[in-house]
Amino acid sequence: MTPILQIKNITKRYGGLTAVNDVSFDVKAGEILSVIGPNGAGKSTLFKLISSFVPATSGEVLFNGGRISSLAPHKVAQMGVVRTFQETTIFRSMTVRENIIVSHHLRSKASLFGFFLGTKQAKEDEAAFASSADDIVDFLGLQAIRNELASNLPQGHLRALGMAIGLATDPKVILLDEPFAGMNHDETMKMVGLVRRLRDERGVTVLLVEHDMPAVMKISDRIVCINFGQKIAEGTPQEIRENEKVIEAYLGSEDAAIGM
Amino acid sequence: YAQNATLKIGFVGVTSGPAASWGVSNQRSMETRAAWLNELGGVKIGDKTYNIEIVPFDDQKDPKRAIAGMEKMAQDGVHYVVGPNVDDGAAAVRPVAEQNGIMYFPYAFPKELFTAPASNAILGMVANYQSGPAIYKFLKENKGVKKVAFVAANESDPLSQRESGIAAAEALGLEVVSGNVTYQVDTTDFTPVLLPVIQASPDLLVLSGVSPANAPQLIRSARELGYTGLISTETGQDASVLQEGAGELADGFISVGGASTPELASETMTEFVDRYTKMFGEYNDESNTKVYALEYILETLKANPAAIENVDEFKKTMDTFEAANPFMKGDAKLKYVGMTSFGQKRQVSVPLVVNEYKGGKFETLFVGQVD
Amino acid sequence: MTKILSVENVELYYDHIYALKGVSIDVAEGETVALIGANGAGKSSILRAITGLRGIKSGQILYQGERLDGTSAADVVRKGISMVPEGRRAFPLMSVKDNLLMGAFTRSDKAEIEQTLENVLTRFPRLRERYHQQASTMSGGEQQMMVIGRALMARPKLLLLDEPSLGIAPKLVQDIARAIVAISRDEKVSILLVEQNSRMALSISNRAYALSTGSIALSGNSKDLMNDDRIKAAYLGGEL
Amino acid sequence: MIGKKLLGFIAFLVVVFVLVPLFISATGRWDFFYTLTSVALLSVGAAGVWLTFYIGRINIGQGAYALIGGYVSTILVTQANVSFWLTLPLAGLFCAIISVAIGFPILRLRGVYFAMVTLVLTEVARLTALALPITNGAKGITSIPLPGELSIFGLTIIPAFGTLSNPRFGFYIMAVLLMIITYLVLWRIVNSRLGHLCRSLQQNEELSASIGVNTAYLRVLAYAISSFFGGIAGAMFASIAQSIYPSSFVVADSVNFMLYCFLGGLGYVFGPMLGTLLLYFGWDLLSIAREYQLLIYSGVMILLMLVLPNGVLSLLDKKEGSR
Amino acid sequence: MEQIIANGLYLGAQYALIALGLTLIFSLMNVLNFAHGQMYVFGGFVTYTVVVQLGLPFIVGLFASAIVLAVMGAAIEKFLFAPVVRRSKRDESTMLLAAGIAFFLDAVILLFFGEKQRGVPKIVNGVLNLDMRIIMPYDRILIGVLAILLIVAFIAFMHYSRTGRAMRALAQDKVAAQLMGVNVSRYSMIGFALGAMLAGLVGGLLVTITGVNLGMGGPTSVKAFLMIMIGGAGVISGAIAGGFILGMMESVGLTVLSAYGDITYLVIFASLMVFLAVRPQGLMGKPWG
Ligand SMILES: Nc1ncnc2c1ncn2[C@@H]1O[C@H](COP(=O)(O)OP(=O)(O)OP(=O)(O)O)[C@@H](O)[C@H]1O
Ligand SMILES: Nc1ncnc2c1ncn2[C@@H]1O[C@H](COP(=O)(O)OP(=O)(O)OP(=O)(O)O)[C@@H](O)[C@H]1O
Ligand SMILES: [Mg+2]
Ligand SMILES: [Mg+2]
Repeated sequence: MTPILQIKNITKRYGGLTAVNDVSFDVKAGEILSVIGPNGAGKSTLFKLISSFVPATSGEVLFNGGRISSLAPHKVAQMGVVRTFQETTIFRSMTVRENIIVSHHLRSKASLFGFFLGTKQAKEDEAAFASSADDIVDFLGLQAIRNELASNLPQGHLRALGMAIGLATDPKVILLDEPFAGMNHDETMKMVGLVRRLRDERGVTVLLVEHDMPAVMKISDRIVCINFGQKIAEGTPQEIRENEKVIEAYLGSEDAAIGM
Repeated sequence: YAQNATLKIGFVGVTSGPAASWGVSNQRSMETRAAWLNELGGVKIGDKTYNIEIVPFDDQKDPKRAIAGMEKMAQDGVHYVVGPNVDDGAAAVRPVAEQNGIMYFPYAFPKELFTAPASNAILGMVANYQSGPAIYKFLKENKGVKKVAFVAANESDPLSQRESGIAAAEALGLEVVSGNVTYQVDTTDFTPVLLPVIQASPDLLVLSGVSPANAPQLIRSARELGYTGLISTETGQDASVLQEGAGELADGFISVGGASTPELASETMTEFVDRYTKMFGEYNDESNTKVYALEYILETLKANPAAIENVDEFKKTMDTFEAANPFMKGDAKLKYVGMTSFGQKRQVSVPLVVNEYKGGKFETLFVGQVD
Repeated sequence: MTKILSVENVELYYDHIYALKGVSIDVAEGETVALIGANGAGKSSILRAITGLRGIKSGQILYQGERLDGTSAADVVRKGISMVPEGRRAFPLMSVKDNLLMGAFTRSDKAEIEQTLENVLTRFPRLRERYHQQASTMSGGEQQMMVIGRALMARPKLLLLDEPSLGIAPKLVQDIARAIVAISRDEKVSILLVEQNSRMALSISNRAYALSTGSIALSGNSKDLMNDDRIKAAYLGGEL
Repeated sequence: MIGKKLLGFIAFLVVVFVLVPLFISATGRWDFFYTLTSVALLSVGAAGVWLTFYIGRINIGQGAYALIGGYVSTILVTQANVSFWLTLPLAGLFCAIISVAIGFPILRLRGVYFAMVTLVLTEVARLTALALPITNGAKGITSIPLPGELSIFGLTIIPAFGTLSNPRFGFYIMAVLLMIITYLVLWRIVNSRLGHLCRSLQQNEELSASIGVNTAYLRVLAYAISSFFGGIAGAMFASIAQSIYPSSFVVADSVNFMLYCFLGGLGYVFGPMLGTLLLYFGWDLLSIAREYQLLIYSGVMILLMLVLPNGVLSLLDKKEGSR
Repeated sequence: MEQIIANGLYLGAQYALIALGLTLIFSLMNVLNFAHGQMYVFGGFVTYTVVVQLGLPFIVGLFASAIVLAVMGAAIEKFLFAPVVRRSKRDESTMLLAAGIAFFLDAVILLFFGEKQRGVPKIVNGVLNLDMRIIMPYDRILIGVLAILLIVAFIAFMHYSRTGRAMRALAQDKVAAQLMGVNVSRYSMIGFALGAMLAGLVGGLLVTITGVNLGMGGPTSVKAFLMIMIGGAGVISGAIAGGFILGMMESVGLTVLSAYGDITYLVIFASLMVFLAVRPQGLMGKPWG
């Protein structure tokens, strides 16, 4: 079967600096693939390219064999490729539940005007969104804070909410940018479990960027490591852990220690 | 004089914000005159004596506000209002004025305000399409003017005054060498504005509807560009402003003024100027014309006391009304005119005094009459 | 050795986020102390608390024996504490020169400033080459050196470094590490070094604290910690 | 909950359609009719500005659309003698269309940049009106006939204003009606999905794109609706003044529309309505202060800003956390 | 042709000076100072009062304007903007404040200085006339030169003085600036004062040529906004570029387009809108910070 995502020689330049440099890899349907690399390596940029939030300088991204780079972001989202943000990005002055409900936009059958008039269809949609939102709340264990204003949430919860927003769009592929950042160990492990269930129960393919090695090693089927915009390694957690290049680039090399 | 009844006269115009100068001199001349009359014991109309009370309303040069102002006047039972100061305001208040039987004296020139069916507006000064031709004619005959150029601010009133000015000039067989150069009111340097105009080498440069603020700068730039011909305008100007703004470069500048040049001003006028200056610190020559409206209202009411509550009476009286003009020497008369321009008497007959600026003050060039 | 800085069970909040849960650390005169921990552990928060960029909820901070908490950031600098903030924060539209001079903002004596400037330029020859270049056009490594130099321009007694290796190529990381060592040796400054690259941090510091979600998990002599399995594990995929 | 809202609404209707007229005829303050008419119409325009704020844009261009709307209606009435009541929606529509054309490029701008472009737009509108022949340039268009009667299948819905003993009352009723409809629409938008999406746009355009919202389309839509409101407000004013000039709506008006929103509170649907009422009436009441009118007026405005930086309605927040 | 350029330069110089103050304030506190034009007018009236009413030399008037406006600016920042910026949910809210201040100054100016146009007599007489190719009165040249000198002085100040550096730092990165020991609130105030002072100085300079009246405030603000939008808000070089560009556009536009009647400014404004639509962040691109 063809991979659900194919990244082909994608490159992104910002003026002089090349944030992503000729990166290629495939993502199989239903796998969890992590992208690791030092700060500034180009991970987030890579995600922006896949979700076509920024136009690629060269190269392309295929989704189920069809080209999605150079489509408008909302189009890509409609097709089912949805990203969450590195900085905890949520609608700050909405409650958790409102955040999730509004994010159901893509599922609405009624037109905007229909919603304005409050047609039957619109009412049905709203009802559907509400119940689905509650499912997501339960799924992520956010019941306690469903009616909190998002701006009042602690870091960990913001991450979860960010994912909830992603889920609400009913994605086929979800790109999570540092979903565990700012979470303590237990939170992280809980989240790891959720991401797994996301894949197992909802059949969502997961791509994630993360600095938290333990989590990455635990969760990933495969790992891609990039440095200075280039892919330097790809493989199972085991392979990556032993890969010299990775240790050199990301984990600080031995002689850096001995050097003094 | 407590026992006197009070007669309310309204003023609706702009007395604050950027355009304040339009209305301030207006309101102040009314207040000066009112205070003066009250001090003399009030005004005897019919068998009653009244203290004059001025009811001002600041419309911020916004026609929508002007309507509200007129409504307020109607509310306060005011039947005689001075203002508004600009075309759009004057046009906007018309429905209200006619609805509520209010006579008003706008300082705006659109003819439809004064021609039938309109009947409540009275032009409080000489319109540029009346003074213009007179001035051009005079200059054509006495100064040999052949080629005329017009400049105007990029605003309603000046532009429409320019159009009528051009028409008048052409009617006189003058050649209009430049007629479509405009400037923004906030222009800080008129050299680029005037450059093309001067290059058309006219021998008369008309500043259509120029505000006292812009006049000195325009004159100055024109002269500095080496222009030697005549410069004139049909709007009232202020000598001290010209003095400060353009100095001797303003000499020879021709403008329309009220009756306060030494040759014409009566004692009453000189005293009025003194009182005004005492009350508000500084006189404003624009008031020379603006002092008249109130005078006309009161004199006409004296002539027909019934008009106090009923403007139809006022209208009747207008056709025959005549009274002495206190502000001018000699036997000048206050009467209503405008037959030629409007087909009905809907204009106060202020002398068409054409002044020439010289060394800090105005000298009368000639005095005309509007009929 | 006398303490130059001691942070005593400090608690710090960001609105609802409980970032520091009673942290205590101290730095002695002339010593280099490392502070390691994962993203969001609270490392930067500690520095923000010290420099007064962020008020603390409870606890206290002592600098040379006197209360420091509650002092405004500007005054903290005057007291002799300089910080190299997270993510460099060079002044992008200023030349290297101006960036460095900003570092000496709190000082007035021209001659002495010139002197320090000279020292910094000799320490980082790269900056002399780029003296008039606009900061934003320099590579991350160069910028990092520049902001360290900028901090030195204030002639601090205590230098706070927040992740100087962040987003920097391994080779450059070594240069910077050397620079830090040299600085603590020549300038007689005490250094509090926050790092993700724990290996580097441990190798150049005397003592170290490991921070985990807002509280100290481990502390001790750097050499020992270096060989501590838990530390190893934590950063190569074990668990803390 | 709904019941409470409904009661409030009915109460409002009673006030504006019964109590206010009664009060006026009782006290004989007939001038209030026009004052309230202006407030109603201005708050219609302000509602539009508020909607653009709602998608996170500072709109200082509403005066332009009011002017355009005024001219469209006037020209249709005077030159094609279309019924005024028909020109009202047409004026709005025309503005909406124009605003789509203008909006597409400029809505990409944010913050002060958008604010400034819209400010310039007001000036452009004025200068265009001065330059075009159809607008009769500087002379403006005067002696516009009062609205004629509106009848469907012979039965009269609105009598010809010319025949009314008191057109002011007619205009009052129409203006208030417009205002109510406008705010119902606004309220509906805000409380329907459309509004939620607008808010999502205001809070984070990137994120709303990532949940599949066509942000560009939504922005233009909101802006078009906003301009529609501006257009009809302008049309009504032109017909009340029975005249229109290029200077009928200027930069000052655009700024005022914006101020009404700020003063009322950007976070509240009825903010602009209250803001308009306060500022407009405030000015009228202060006319007793004569030459100090503007001084006091602006002084109070500054004080309000210091005490309630988030608008008058933010007083409510202290009590219940209402939005 | 030369004439057009000369006019453009003269206009540009004074415009740039106005825009500089505005952009400085904007870059430091992200406040769009609606009252900038009124400050400019106020400065003009102060100079007028000192020179014409009190009969003191022109230069004294200039200094008076500078000082009065600087003090006014400082006060406005400290007591009005700073608190509101601190407490309001959305930073646009400062716009209401700024507009309020603009109205307030309008009122104050009317009460203090009256409704009339004011002007200071020419400080130097005579006109430079290169056989009708360039005609420039000497006082205009003098003012133009002074304006350019002021611009240069300002740039020098921002680049080489300690205070100037601090303000640039503040505009580029508040936190980092604090870490260098810069007292944010103090320098925001200084910045605002400086911006207001510039406005006042231009007013003082132009009162000898253009004169001043309270009507000029609002339109001047709008023009100043245009300039910083053209150049890129918050960027000094942008403000200067914007000023000179607008000056040139007016000078050229008025000459070239005058043939086509009243559309000169329509064309200028419309083309500016188009320009901003295609280049949203203005010429000099990235705003500070
Ligand atoms: N809009 C932009 N303009 C210029 N350069 C950019 C832009 N966005 C990112 N970059 C540069 O591209 C490089 C990669 O950035 P990116 O955010 O992808 O790194 P990352 O791998 O996500 O780092 P981190 O782990 O810190 O998130 C960095 O050097 C960054 O400075
Ligand atoms: N300005 C802020 N507002 C809200 N939360 C914040 C803010 N700054 C930090 N936090 C949160 O406080 C916690 C500690 O942040 P801090 O920056 O100290 O972590 P850190 O150890 O420096 O992480 P990193 O290694 O990524 O710099 C994190 O959960 C972070 O999300
Ligand atoms: Mg990233
Ligand atoms: Mg940190």
